Amino acid sequence: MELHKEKQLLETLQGVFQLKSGEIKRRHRIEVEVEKKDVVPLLLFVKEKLGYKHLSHISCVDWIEEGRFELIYMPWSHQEQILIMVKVSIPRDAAEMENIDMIWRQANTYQRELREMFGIEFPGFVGDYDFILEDWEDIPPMRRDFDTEAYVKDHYFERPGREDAKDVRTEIAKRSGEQIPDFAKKYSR
Amino acid sequence: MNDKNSQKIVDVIKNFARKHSLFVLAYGTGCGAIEIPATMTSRYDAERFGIRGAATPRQADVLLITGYLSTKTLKRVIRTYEQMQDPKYVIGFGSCTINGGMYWDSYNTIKLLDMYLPVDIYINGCMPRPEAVIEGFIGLQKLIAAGKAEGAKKYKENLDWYRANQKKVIKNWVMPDYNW
Amino acid sequence: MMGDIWMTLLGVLVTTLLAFVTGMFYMGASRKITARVQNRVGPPIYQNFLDLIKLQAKDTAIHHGWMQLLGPAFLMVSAVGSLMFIPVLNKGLFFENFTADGDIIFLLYLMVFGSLGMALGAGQTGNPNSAIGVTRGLTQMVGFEIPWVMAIVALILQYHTTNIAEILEAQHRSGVWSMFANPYAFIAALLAAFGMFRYSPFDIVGAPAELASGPVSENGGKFLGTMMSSHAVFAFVKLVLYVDLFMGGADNLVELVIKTFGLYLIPLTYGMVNPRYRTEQAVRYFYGWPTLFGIIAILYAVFY
Amino acid sequence: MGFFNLKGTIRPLTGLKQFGKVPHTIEYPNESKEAAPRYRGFHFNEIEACIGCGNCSTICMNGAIDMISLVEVEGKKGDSGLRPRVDHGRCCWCGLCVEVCPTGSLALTKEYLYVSPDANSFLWTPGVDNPEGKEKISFYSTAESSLTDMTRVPMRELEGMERIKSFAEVVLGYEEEEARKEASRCISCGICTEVCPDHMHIPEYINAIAQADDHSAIKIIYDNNPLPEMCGKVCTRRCEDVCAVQVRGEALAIRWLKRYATERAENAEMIREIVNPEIRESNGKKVGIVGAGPSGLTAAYYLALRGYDVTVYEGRSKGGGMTMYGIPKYRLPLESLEKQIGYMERIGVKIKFNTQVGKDISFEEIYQQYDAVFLGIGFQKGWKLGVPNEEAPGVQPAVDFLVSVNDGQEVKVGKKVVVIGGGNVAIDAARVARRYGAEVSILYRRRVEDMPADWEEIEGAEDEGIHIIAQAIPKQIVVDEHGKLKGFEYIKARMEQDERGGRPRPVPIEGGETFVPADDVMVAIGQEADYSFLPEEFKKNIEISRGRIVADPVTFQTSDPKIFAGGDAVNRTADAISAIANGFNAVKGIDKFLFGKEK
Amino acid sequence: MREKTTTLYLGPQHPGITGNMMVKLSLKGDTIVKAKTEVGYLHRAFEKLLEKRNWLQCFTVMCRFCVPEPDPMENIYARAVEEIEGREVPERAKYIRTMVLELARLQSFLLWYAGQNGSAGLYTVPQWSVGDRNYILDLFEELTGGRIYHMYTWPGGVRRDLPEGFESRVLKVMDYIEKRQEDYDRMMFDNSIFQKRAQGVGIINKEKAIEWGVVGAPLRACGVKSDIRIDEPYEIYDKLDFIVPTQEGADVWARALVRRAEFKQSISIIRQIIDKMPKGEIYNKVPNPQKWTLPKGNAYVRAEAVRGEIGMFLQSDGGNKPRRVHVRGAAYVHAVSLLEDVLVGQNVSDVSFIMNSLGTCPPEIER
Repeated sequence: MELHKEKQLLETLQGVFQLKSGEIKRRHRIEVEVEKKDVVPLLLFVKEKLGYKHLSHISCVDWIEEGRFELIYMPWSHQEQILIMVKVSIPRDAAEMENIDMIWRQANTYQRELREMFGIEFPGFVGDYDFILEDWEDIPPMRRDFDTEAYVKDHYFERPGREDAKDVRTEIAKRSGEQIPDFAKKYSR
Repeated sequence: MNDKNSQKIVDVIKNFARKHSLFVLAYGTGCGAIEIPATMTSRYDAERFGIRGAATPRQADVLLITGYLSTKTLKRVIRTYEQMQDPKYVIGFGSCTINGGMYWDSYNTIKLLDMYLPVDIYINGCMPRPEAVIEGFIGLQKLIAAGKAEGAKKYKENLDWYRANQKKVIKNWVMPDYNW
Repeated sequence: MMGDIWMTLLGVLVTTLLAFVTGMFYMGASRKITARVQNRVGPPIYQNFLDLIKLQAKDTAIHHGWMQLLGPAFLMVSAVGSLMFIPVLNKGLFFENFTADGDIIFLLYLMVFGSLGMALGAGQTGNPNSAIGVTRGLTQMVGFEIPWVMAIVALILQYHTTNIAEILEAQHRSGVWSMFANPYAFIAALLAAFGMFRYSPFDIVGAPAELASGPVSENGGKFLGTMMSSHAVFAFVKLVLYVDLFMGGADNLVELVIKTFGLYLIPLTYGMVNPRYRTEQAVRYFYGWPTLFGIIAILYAVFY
Repeated sequence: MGFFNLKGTIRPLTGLKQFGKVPHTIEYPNESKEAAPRYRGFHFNEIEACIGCGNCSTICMNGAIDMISLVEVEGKKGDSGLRPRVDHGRCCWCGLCVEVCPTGSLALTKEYLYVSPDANSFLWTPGVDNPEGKEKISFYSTAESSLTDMTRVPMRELEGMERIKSFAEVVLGYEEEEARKEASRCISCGICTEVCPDHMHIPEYINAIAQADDHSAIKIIYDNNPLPEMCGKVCTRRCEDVCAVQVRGEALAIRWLKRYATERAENAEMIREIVNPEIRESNGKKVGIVGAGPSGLTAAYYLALRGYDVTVYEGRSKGGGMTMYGIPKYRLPLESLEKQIGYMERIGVKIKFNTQVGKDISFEEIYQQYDAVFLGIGFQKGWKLGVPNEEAPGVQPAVDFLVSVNDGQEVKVGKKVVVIGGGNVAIDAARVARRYGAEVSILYRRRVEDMPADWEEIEGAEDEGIHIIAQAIPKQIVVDEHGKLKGFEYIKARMEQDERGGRPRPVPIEGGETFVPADDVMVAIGQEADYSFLPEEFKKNIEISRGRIVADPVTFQTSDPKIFAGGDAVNRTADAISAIANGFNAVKGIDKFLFGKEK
Repeated sequence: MREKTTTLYLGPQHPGITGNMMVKLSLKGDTIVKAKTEVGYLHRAFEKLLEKRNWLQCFTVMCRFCVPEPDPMENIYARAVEEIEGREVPERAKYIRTMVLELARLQSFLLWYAGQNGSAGLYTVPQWSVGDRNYILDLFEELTGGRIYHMYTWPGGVRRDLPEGFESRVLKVMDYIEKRQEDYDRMMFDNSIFQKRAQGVGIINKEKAIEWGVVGAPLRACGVKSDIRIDEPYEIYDKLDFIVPTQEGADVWARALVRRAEFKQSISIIRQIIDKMPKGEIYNKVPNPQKWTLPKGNAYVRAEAVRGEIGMFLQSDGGNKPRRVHVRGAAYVHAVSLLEDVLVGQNVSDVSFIMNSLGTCPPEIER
């Protein structure tokens, strides 16, 4: 009984679409991964046919090592009480994704943010470029290769008076004459 | 009367009135703004000290910077500050105004408020309790009574320096000149 | 002759000062009372004086034109001017001023004059908040003027005079205050007074939550100070006018204070417990019950 | 709504009744409500209790806490001498610094008021700048609530009665899971490294273990210790005495973690693959080393890595010195030593076993043959007790007993054995004797808690049924008329406080003579070096004081510039890790001596 | 009527704006013909910062996401971490957490009372309700050591156990607040002027609400019975007895009624919790925070705040820091595009009124 509805939904989706993976995470949650071309049909299908009317969230993860962005769409059904996490990977450079703000109006806001923070373009999508940031010139800040600390050092001031801070580990090493080899340093805190 | 440390009797009266009538600009620039209602309302009632809200910068005496300032807000805050009329005071509220606070490595907030605006007094805390806020106002009152709250004068005198700092973070500078 | 002028000037000065001080203390008291209702201590009763000194001590380094400078002055002139034509006490010596010529219709114009000057001044600041505030103010004025004028017309009809002093006189002669002689007129005027004092629910003009502070948005420092003092005087003017018209005036200062303050409490307390109307709701309100009472008052005056 | 909403007009007016109520305003500053008993206000740090581990500074995500030196505080062992200073322009009063403080010295107080026109005045040191904060402490951590894990992952061991059946290793070592868990308790302060004679990179290799990177851990360990597996099993681990966690809880099992890491390399070849050290090209210099003990081997290993041609002379058949022959096999199995020595040989260290200097090869020859000589001869001769009848058969130094057992010689152990002494050697001898089926008693002058042996060893001995007689001053060895050993007589003692402030001294109780029967008496009250191999002229050249070779504490050069020395024969602490440290430092000394500078 | 429109900038410095954001209004007379929101004044780049903080350090940041109601954020972070790691939470901790959530709801409701009335010009209720809110904050201070930023609910449980006699003090405050509710009722719900202001204003009908992803009280005010606490019960909500109030009006008034009913429900929930509170552990301790790693995986966890559904997407890459934390605030949907749409055709006087009823909270939008 427990996960009956979830199982049924997963089976339905598997029947209609080619899922790269599908998993019941727990009650109220299933996670599927699809190809980019299947995203819009799948979202339309769950919304129109299955009643997943409420778009809870759109998130994005930057897997910089693998050169891809992972977008996660999360529609929720008020009736079924299941949230589907639809994962899709898109290449990181020249990132582009289909616009879905005609399916869900609030996707507009999410897409504005994704465009600004990750630099993902949504062709055919209308919305101001400046959303949260103003006159931003650097790379989109939520990308993992954007180094916020370096940016802070470049642009802002730091209050002086803290230069006498010492690191406990190096202080002790200095006192005892210990030489920490370079390869060990990455394991220092 | 030539003694610089003693104030003229007129100044004493003026400063006494200033000290007991602080109009605070209602501008919640950061999360510290949540303790302002608590300070202003019945439980702590800052109006006992003549502290009350002012809706527009023209009427305000005190600009509370309630915490962090994003660069986008900084631009508006500078504009707001410059619209205020002398004598005007700035209170830095919480850790973030002193040295960045918990946003010390954020790319979008300024760290040292006194590089951009002249701060008369800082209140420590994250966020400061209403008692601390009142304590801050009392501190400001003391400064005013002593005639030492001269942030606005400092700002006018070092305008170039402040401008240079401000322009360092605000890229698109379209603002009228400050000429009073 | 010279002595008369000096005497008159002294009278003007003393009256204005009285109006100002009383008005300021009333405002202070109102803040204190409001505070108590709101479960808090509130500022000292003389707080407004401190505010005023502070505002006057503030720099006013910028203005948007002569009209803005004149606005508060207009308001002040209108307030003091109105005061001159209203008998403060029934048998006052100093405070008679020009009350002999206190024509109520003239007074109506004089009182509006200040608001219009204010409006022009605010209009020149170029602040959209001020502009919208002014529009609202004028709209609302049109609203409360109707029952107010109706009430006055009723009085005029009832006592067959437009002179305030004579209306006062008539009340004394009959021994019945007009608020009992024509209660409908009093109610209509009182309801209109809610609008006149601009406390809630009719404070949309300067509603901070929508318009910053409306017409005064751009006015700080001395402007605001002047406005504050003229408001104090104006409040006193209105209160005395009500007392004169409907409550038979006052024989001495104590009676005056009791009557005016009692009257003052009505819009104040009503304002404390009510949110504000939107402009059109306010106007609709004034065209409702108050106007109805106004009509009844006129009919009553005519047929009684 | 209707025509006229009477209720809607009148009801709000009833709210005016609040006018009559007393305002609930707190008229601060005339009256003030005290902050809650748990309030998170400004910091307070008890300067004396703080050990300057810097964990607060690490956890602070605002970078608000700096560790700074203070005039009042001097660094010592187990105390970095640094104290936290808080930048209140950064602090967010989350109190995580309190939650992770291992000593509990850092706390938050009820104080929350600080107003100043000076932006630079928000940087202050808790405890120093607010000494009054002590009375106002509100938010503190207890050992239970602390985020520092105070309990050690228990080490699995053989059962006491199971142990005495064989020489199988008692300690079983951590499983991977356990090791990760234990390693993750480390707060990486590094205070331990100072007391380690060898200054091993403890936080770094523990971190590597915690991150499941055992190979890196091994690599880091071998950076300055070529015999880590031996250390991982028998080290005196002074590091654990100063561990920051030990202040309120159980110290990190640093030794066991090292043991875990080194055991990941199963054989000598694997060690070589993992460590994969950089061996410099031969520099043409030759160094001779006397004694394949820890100090000798260490010197040999690092000299070899630096391109020296190294030869070690060892009188016995196996390497390891006293760690091989002095430590019983249930603590340090043969394989683990052989593995490490095998690895050294792979690196290029030549070891000549069964070559006793002074007998098989003369010291002069070595002296002439090599550019520098390192003496790692150790302490091998047991001290005499100095009581009557010490020459009786059955009385022997415990060291000799251990050596013969470890050398695989046949030993005969009587039914009742008395071991005299309280050090590790005494316990070792006792436990070995126990494994031969004897009933063993240990006699010690002072109290049990004063015994210099490891407490684990003492507990282990008690588990195995060894009887410890404390506060017993040896009087004499009792023999029968044939000179055959009968037993041992001691005097019961009471402890008396030393007037000069030293540790309590045992004072004999009058009439407290007691006799214990014994078939064997082993004396383990200390050892000394045997310099008989040294020719007379060297004995003159090399300064020897109180039985120890005098060597430079940094370079370990003796008064003969060509001769370096290390190990037990040089330093007073007399443990393996000190010996390793001597060897490691002597390498630098030799480098300096031969090339004028360290390479 | 004139064709020319006036442009009015509401904010960022404006007493009527909740928080720090801007609405650019085009007006025809008093009627809004176009509204454009501008946010980003409070962008602190939390989600970027969280990528640099380890799992435990992150928890202290959570409460800063939305200042008026910080606890649900702490809660969803804790639950997301627990879901990824599979960490069990002791029963008592769950009860305490739920109590904290409900107390947070109460104080947030009181703030909402203040905002809703303040924007309507009824300044007495804010003075009362924000003053009364201090009593709840005092409870929080006693329990957590902080007035606003509690930093109390953390992965594995809660930070400290209830102080001695805390339950009775909670109950006392509940009684007080319940009594005060009558006072608010007098001024607000029984007030004919307030009713006139609120009725028929800011209507979001049912179809539109679902279409636009409206959540929380605005959704319930148009008759949809949706509440995360019931739909997807977390902590111990499935063991509690409470109803989800709905209304049909779909306007500001209906939302106010829904919130009023919820306010009462929260008081009753807190009483139930105190009644049922079990004894036992409060904390399943996490390992040394420096070395605490989570397995690779993700979780999306939601909770019901006063403003509506809030959610947190948490992605772990197996390290000791999050790969991505993404917060979905209720205001994110309400106060940007929906607000632009709702405001059209409304009176300019009602902007702040409507914003308050939609639960606008700019720090949550920009993070």
